[in-house]
Amino acid sequence: MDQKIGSALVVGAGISGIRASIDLAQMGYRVTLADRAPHMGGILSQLDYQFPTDRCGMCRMLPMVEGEPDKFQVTLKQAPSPVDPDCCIGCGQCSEVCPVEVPDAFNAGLTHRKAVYLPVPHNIPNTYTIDQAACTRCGACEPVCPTGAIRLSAMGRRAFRILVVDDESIVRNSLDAWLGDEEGYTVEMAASGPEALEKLSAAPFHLMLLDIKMPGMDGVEVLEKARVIQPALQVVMMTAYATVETAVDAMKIGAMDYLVKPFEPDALIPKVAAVYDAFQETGYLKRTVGAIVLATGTTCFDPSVGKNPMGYGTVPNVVTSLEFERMLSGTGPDAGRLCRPSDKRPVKRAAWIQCVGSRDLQSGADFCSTICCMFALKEAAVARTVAGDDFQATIIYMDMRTFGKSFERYGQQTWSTDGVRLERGRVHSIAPTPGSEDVAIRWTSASGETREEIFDLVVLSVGQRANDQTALLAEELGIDTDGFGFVRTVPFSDTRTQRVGVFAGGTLTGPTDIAESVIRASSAAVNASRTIHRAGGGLVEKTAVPDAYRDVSREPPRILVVLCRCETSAETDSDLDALSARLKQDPAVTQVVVLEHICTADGWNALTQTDTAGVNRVLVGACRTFTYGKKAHGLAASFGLDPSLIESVAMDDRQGPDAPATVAAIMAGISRLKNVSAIEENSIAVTNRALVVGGGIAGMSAALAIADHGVDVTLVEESEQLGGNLTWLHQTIDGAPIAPFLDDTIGQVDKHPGILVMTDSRVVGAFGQAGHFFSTIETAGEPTTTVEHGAVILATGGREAPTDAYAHGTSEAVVTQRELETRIHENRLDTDAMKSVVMIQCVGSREAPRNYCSRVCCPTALKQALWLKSRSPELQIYILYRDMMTCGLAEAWYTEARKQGILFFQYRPDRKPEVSINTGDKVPVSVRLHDPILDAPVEIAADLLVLATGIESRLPEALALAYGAERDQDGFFQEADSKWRPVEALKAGVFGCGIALSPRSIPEAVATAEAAAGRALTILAVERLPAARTTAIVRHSLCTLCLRCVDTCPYGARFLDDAGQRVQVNPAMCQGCGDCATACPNSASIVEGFSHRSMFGAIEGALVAM
Amino acid sequence: MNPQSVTTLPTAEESSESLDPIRAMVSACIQCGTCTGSCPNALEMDLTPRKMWRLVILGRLSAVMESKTFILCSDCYTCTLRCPRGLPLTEAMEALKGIAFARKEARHRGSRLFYEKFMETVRRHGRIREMEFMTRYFIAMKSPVAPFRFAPLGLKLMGKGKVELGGGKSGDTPLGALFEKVADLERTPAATFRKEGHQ
Amino acid sequence: MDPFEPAIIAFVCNWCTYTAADLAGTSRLSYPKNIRLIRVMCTGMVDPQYVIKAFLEGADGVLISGCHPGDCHYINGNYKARRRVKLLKEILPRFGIDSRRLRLTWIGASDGIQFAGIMGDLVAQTRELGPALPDLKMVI
Amino acid sequence: MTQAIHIDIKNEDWLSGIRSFFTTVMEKAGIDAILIPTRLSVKNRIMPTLVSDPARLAEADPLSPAFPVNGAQQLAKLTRLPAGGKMAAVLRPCEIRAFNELVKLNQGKRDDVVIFGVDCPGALSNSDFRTFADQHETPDAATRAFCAAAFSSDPIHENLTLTSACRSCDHPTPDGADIAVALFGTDSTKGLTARAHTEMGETVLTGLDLPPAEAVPPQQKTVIAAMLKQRKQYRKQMFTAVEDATGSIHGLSTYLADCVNCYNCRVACPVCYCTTCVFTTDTFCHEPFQYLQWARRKGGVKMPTDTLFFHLTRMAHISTACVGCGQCTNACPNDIPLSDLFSFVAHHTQGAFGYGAGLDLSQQQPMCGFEKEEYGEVVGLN
Repeated sequence: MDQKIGSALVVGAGISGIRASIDLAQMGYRVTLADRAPHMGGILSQLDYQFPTDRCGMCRMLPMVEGEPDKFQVTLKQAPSPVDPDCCIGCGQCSEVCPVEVPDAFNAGLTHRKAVYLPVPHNIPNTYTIDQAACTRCGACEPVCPTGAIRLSAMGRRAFRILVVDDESIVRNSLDAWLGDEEGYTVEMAASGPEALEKLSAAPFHLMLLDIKMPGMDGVEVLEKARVIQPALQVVMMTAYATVETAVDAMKIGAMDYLVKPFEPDALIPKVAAVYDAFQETGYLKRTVGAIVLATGTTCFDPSVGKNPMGYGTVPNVVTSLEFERMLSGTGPDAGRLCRPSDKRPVKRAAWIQCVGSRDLQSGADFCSTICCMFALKEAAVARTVAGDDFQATIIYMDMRTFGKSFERYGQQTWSTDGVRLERGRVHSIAPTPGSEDVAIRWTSASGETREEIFDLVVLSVGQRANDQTALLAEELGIDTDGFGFVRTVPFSDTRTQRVGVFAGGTLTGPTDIAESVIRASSAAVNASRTIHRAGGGLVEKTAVPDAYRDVSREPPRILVVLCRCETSAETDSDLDALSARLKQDPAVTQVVVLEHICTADGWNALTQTDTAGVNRVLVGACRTFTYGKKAHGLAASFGLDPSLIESVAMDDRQGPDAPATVAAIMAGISRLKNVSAIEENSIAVTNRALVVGGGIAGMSAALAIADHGVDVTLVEESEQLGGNLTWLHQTIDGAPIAPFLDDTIGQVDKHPGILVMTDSRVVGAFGQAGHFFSTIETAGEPTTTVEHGAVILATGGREAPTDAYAHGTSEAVVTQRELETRIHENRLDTDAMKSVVMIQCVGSREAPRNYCSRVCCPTALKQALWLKSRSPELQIYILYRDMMTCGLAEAWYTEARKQGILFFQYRPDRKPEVSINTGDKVPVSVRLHDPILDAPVEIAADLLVLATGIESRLPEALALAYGAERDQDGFFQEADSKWRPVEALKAGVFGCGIALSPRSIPEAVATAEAAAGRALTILAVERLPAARTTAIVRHSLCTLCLRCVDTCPYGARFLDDAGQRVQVNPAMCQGCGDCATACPNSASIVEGFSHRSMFGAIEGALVAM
Repeated sequence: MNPQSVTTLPTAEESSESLDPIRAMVSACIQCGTCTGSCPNALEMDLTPRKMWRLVILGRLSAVMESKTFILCSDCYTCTLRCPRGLPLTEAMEALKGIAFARKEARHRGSRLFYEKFMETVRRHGRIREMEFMTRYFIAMKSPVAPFRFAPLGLKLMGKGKVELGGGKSGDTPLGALFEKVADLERTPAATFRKEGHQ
Repeated sequence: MDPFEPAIIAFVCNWCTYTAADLAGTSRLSYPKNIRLIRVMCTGMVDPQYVIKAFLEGADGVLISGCHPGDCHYINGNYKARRRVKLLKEILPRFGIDSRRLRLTWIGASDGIQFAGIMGDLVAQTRELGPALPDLKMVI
Repeated sequence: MTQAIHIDIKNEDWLSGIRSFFTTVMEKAGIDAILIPTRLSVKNRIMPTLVSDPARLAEADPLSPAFPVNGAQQLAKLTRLPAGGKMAAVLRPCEIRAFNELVKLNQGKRDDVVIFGVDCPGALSNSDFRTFADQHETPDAATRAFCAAAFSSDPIHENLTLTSACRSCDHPTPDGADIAVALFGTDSTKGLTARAHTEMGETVLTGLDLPPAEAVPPQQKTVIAAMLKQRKQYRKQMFTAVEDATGSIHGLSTYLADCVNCYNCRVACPVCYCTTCVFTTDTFCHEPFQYLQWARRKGGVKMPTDTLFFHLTRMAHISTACVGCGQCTNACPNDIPLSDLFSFVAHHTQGAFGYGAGLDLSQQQPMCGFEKEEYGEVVGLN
């Protein structure tokens, strides 16, 4: 099948960039992922702990199909690296000899590293890289590298070869000094034309500096001849003033420029640099891409550059939250012990100061950075586990924004522990404490008194700032940024820029947390895919058939052991002989071969050319394993053996080859090889149709995103019309009317040939697995139908929670936010007749019965208040809140509302406002509350009381369970992982989006819908789902059908077949964790490669070696 | 009027609209308290700046006027510098003084007269003449004890040669014209604030 | 006589402790040579039989180490491993295999230093306990 | 609904009374077949028999001290899949507990079977029963003699050597049955009581049209309490003896020295439910090289190998489900007191997880679940 392969460029290899790349690659595109940093992972590689687990867990985002990066066709755009990652064995000898020490950005500058270093200490596989900005190119590392992986001399300016041709030695010598010694280029010299031509014939050059007036052959003649030898050679003529005309003539025949002698270095060097830059350019990869995903993220606010540095950089022991994160880390400056920087004393009292560089107009941030509240809570919680229970954390904050899914509960759990104290307040500045390295800070407490306290350490919760890269990128791509530098998107989308084909993921369009970044990344990816798809680039069929390997399934194991030798000595030789003899005791080991330096190119060649005719399994023992990436496949191809039949074990190069650890590793490897059989490629057929449950904006957006890829969609809606909550919403906070957007979306859905809409319909039953589900759908007044589909998206939405609090239901003057919206929408609100409106936030939210923040209520209250104010400027509006949750760019509306004279009163849940309804001629509602600022009562006579009751889920438990998904404790869709896999259920093929996940705004709902569609397309876009290499199987003859394996499988990958007689494994869902194998008492269930026999062999091997 | 007493909203207080320009200056306040924390005179104030701004926003003119908080503002601008909302707090303090003096608030009579007489001396001479200024102030205060309250400070300053006695050596440059122009402008205070653009 | 050098089998999960061990290696942190790492995908994959086998084959100590609670790559394998260790700690000590010879730890991917430290402590503790089955003359 | 009914007894003949009770059950409760210990037609030996003809109940003998196999395994075979008819089973308390464990393991189902339990004074080992049975003229006489001794005011008769499993059993009443027939402390002249423990039991009893039960005999409680006291004491002594004998691997090896790897213990074990034990699969089919390597390492290798490994693995696999029925000892050809050892281990493992094997169908097996926060003490180095 001749299908076009679409390709996409993803800029920024942080978490969002990686997510977007993986999504696009899994959909079958060729993806180029570019980043400035020498490693992937962005800021998250620096954060070891994430709430709610207070651990990392990033590995859970990795493709569920384990394995080989090249399968995803991700190509890195890479400036040539001076260290060959294929050769580097990570021994670190280069780093030991490197004389350059620079602050380590990875540890936020808290430690130092060498110029040749490991960018992320805990990467696997891990290879060194050279910081080219810091490297002095002294070359010390190059000779010590045991594998010749460092090619510094062939890099950069050294690789740029200049030929200086002049008959005057003084010119030659000074140019050699300027360009060679000072600037670091490789300079060669020729004293005459013929000598120059000889050199040009012998080796390539990039630039020739050519004198015109030379005895014998003159410059012009040299130029003519040189251009025949090396047509690409750039030539700069050097001329005396008298022969400028000749120089100009020379340019006509191909010289690029000339210099008039005598000249200063300042005249020459920029010209050479320009040629060098052009030369470097050609070294970059250039790709034509169908769409671009930008995910360049944000940077942390640097307090030292602000108007108010908060003591940062001047007062000891004031650190940023990112620095604190590194201080907590096991790979941080103090190896996971919490010590303060100045004197390394253990930290026992620390204060977090929130909103440093956020919500601060003085530092140009009329926005909330969104992440810092949770960040501080998490750091406080983790610090307590690192530093011990006597650690005292104080968080000084303005509003505690626990706005996201499960954030409120995490917050409550954290701040209710002893030792974590929350103080509402704001610290104005930080000064040193004379005679001490402690930090004293002063602030005004909520009750009004001035507090002064001394801490061991103060952490500044620094805000997010648009990346400096963003402005450049935006300008180049012709997209808009807002006043803060964030990329502007089209209305109702968080990821589409105004320019078609350019999408933004992650924090680029405004600060947000990990989960939302990941969602936006997936949304951007699916939108990029739509663009490419529309332009004719297709989703790709499975391209190459894997090489056919020898079938060895019926042969007894015959193992070739290849051992690598680093050094040649009599001792090593005798050790190797002893080891060989020992290994050969096992009749399965038919051959033991010793090779030199497998890590070098020669060694690798020798390995690939090893004769494997008489054997059917190969074990390679070397300093480092080759099980990662391309090398394993390379070996498989050259041996003609399935990769699972090739094992590679690490021999400790610091010990002799017969060291027990080495022998144990080899014996374990042999045991594994003896018991492994080539695994046939498992895959399951996919039904290329999606079922979307719920016809609100999320459901419709998901359906459109999928259908735009040529995959059919059945969209099931319970009510008689599409639209969900958007049917009663009037406009957004920025005044965009909702009806046209809704009508347009419904129109697209109706017209789309790939979408079948079923209104008045409900899913009444379902079963199946990723790739093939069956759902029974009941439609009012019609016979039930069964739909077969490969994935399901639950977009069942939510509704405004009902309430009877604050006299709701007893008076026309008490309404919910939705009722207010409806009155506005239906023109039933006489704003002129009213003098005052009170809004109460968090009615039944952030405490039982809805112990979560519904997120939309604060912006909604602002929206309504500003609308009312615009209608009737004299109207007094009072908003009673607990914490204003105006995260991200919504903060600006909060500022605007204050400016408009809307009054805000903070209340605590233990001191709620009191409401009474008046009769007769009185103003209908009286609201009494306590103003914490004045510490005094306030009485408001209100014509209208508006209650924000929050959102409750409409995801029926039975529906979730029918697809093997679960609901969280609040009734929302339980995602597989709150951060890394936010739109999918643990059970593969089941996705959630929109409010079904958690309360969210329209653009956020659309983003989740697109993200879910993108994730679903990774299943729906293929004909067969590939299975992971390591999966569990059932040996039916042994199986007793106790079903313990079915119960224990965390992925629901096991099921009893229709006849109830066999336990089956869905190989596409099985992740190979082996829990089933352990639950099974008689090894009827085993994981490929980890059978009991093989494990017993490994255990024996380990102990035999002792 | 006690700030702790019940605040009734919408405000029923008469003439609270004179606060409106100042309310507009500080309406974006989020009551974070940074101003209070950074104010060097806060300890002397009967109301913390934060409370006072809250009263301003709530339109409680009389409670504000009863406070001496704004009188005690020494125009150091620290709060303005530190305010995360970037509000012109020092100028708002000044504006409150203006209202208090315009209303001839009895509580602030001393401060008002001090300022008036100071400026009058400046108007007459184009500079400050300490002896004349203090004399005018004492007369205006109509308080027999006032001179004695200032005596220790006065003597101390005289000892350091900081007070010019008698007619003085330098010539006067009366500023009557300038003062008239300012008075003109001050008759339309709202316009002034808008022009300076503190929204 | 040489000091007793215990033989310790460590079952380490692929995602956390194995990575930490690798990190310890690349960070040039030394840990005792007595430890034999056996990589498993997940601690939930460690069958009680492996532990029994290890002791019967002559191990003086067994370590099972994986991801921290809540951080299991496979959602909950480490919780299940904890139950199995609890079970074994009820059985093996009844037959003279000291409870301290079977250890369960959580070592995350970036805890290279902790890994090296724990291995050191483990060997020291096991050395103090002496050989596990000194009277086991034959493989039985 | 009827909670309990009265079973009429004539001439103090419990056996006949019980036989006629089960005949009534078969006739009135729509039972197609009943699994009940029944005499073989060929010899005075008793085996669980699936009886469909009520006339055959004349040979049924649920009161005999014979305990040749654990009936739970047999009932599992009958209920694993729908049988196409309604069944009942008469089981000892330990058999019911074992069956409950099997139900949890999906090996049998309780939905389609009515389980009758009979108070159990204990049983004899197979060899003791053979001797005992052959001492009596008729099978009925043997059972009557046993009942007379076992249910006398002094329940442990000098001449009856019950198995150590039975003597240490602390759950002699069939609490897990649908319908339990009480014998302890019963006045043999007055008839017996069958009491329903489940809804299914009530339905069955209601349909029998039998007179309601009389008051609980006053001595029932004291008889059971006295018996339990005695058994707990025995149990304690037994555990101490095991602990002393097996406190080291050397001791355990000595205890198991006579084992010939016949695996009869696991075949007889009702909760060892695998159709093929892992020790008889390819996993333990070692290569010849392996044996040689073992021999090289230690100077010798005992064959068959993996004896200790087998028993320790069995402890890990099923000690939490062990109901202490004693069939392992009963099955051992070389008289290793395996049941003492397994009860001892089971006591500790079940205790550690707060689990009682077979007592509560709704309680999850310890190795089938987990809590996010538990057993912190097993984590870490200290």
